[in-house]
Amino acid sequence: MPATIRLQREPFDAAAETAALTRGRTDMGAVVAFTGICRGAEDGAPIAALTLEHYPGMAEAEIARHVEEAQSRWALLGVTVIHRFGRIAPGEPIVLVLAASSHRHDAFAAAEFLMDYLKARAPFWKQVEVAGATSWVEAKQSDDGAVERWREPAPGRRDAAE
Amino acid sequence: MPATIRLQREPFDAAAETAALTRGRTDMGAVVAFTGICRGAEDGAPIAALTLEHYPGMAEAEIARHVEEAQSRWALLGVTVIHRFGRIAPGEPIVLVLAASSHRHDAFAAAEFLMDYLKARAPFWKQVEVAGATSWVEAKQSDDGAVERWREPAPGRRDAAE
Amino acid sequence: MKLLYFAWVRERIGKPQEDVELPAGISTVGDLMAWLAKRGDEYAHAFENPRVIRAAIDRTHVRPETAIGGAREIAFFPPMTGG
Amino acid sequence: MKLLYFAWVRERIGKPQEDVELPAGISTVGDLMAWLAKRGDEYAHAFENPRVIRAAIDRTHVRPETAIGGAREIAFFPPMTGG
Repeated sequence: MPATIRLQREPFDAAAETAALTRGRTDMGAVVAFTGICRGAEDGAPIAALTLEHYPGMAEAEIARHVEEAQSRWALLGVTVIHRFGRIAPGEPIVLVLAASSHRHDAFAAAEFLMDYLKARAPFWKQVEVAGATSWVEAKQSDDGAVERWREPAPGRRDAAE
Repeated sequence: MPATIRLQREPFDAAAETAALTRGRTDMGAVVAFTGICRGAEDGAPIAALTLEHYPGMAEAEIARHVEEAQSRWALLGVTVIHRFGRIAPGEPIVLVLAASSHRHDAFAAAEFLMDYLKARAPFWKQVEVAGATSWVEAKQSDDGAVERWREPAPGRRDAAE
Repeated sequence: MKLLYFAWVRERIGKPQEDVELPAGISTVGDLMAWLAKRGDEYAHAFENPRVIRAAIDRTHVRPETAIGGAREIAFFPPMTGG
Repeated sequence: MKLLYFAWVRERIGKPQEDVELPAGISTVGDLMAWLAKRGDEYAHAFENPRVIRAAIDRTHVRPETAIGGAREIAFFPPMTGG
């Protein structure tokens, strides 16, 4: 299965990445693309920018391990994960997850699994600039909950497979 | 909430539709794009093309009703649904669902809900050309199961909201 | 009343739509299917297994037991296969 | 042994990495955190609430009770906030 994993400072082009993943393939009946975007406000306060720090080496390895886990759990034909680091302005993309499969449920489940994983377990840390002050974004308990639910087959989704 | 619903014979440009949905918005932290593509083979037999028939008027109205339902169930900031009809060759896109939200779980859930709905309840019918013969694609019981699971809040997803 | 047919229901009946005058005694969608099935071989073929036929009244899905009431447009079609 | 610090752990300690010689008696990640916390105010601040600190040995997440063994690189950081 083609798997592309990239950490980069530069913005990415989701359309070009999707084209690269699907070009010449007629077996990919379903492609799910998730784009995470820097919001312009947090709890009502305007955000000037996010700055993402990461653990080089570990981040790539951990993402690759979870792409492999996704591949073992669902019938995937291709996956792309691109995660930016450095300073990111509101409206700019932060993360892209593409999952291609023959059938929609596998593509949806794999993309959501990878995003839940990236939010709670991938070694990235967000710093937010609000009103001239920077602070570290606190991890959300709900993100831990979201990633924990993948430890067992989620009820209501595996049995709905096509 | 901006909602675009279009039935058309022509291919669509998922990237242009995504740009149109998100342009100038800094509140959309999560955009899920689902693209359904005509596969080149069905159960191992090569497909020459699909032809989609629809019920004009009802299809638009039913999709609009389900977009409204999605909007009432999840915190959505924008939805686009484009469904093609007519003859579609392998590798060509059939359907696009875009769901934008502040948070990823709402965008994922709404996109999957709309796709499950389109598969099993929207008035479209697929005819497939295999080896010179055309036949109507049979509805799958699993698609009925997939749409039924949305009648109750799906366990393990609402409580994982950010 | 306007009747619409889609997919293989349309192919078997041989036309996409028609206007019909319903006789007395037809009150539900199921009654209408039973009456249509007796209009000729092509209709009998289309409605040979009424349980697989889906119906819509004025562009809303309905069940066989739904009353026709003041319907303007009734459609019959196989289970949907969109997406 | 190479130690790495990220995000506010890095900021509080004031450096992104360092090489240390571990004294005898430090067998787990938790032992190491307790020892580091005594190296000065900046370390005490970074490790004041060890339960919120995450650790990785040779780029794999580990728990405080994990044995350090032959680790080459140990990293300490706050809960992750990627995606």
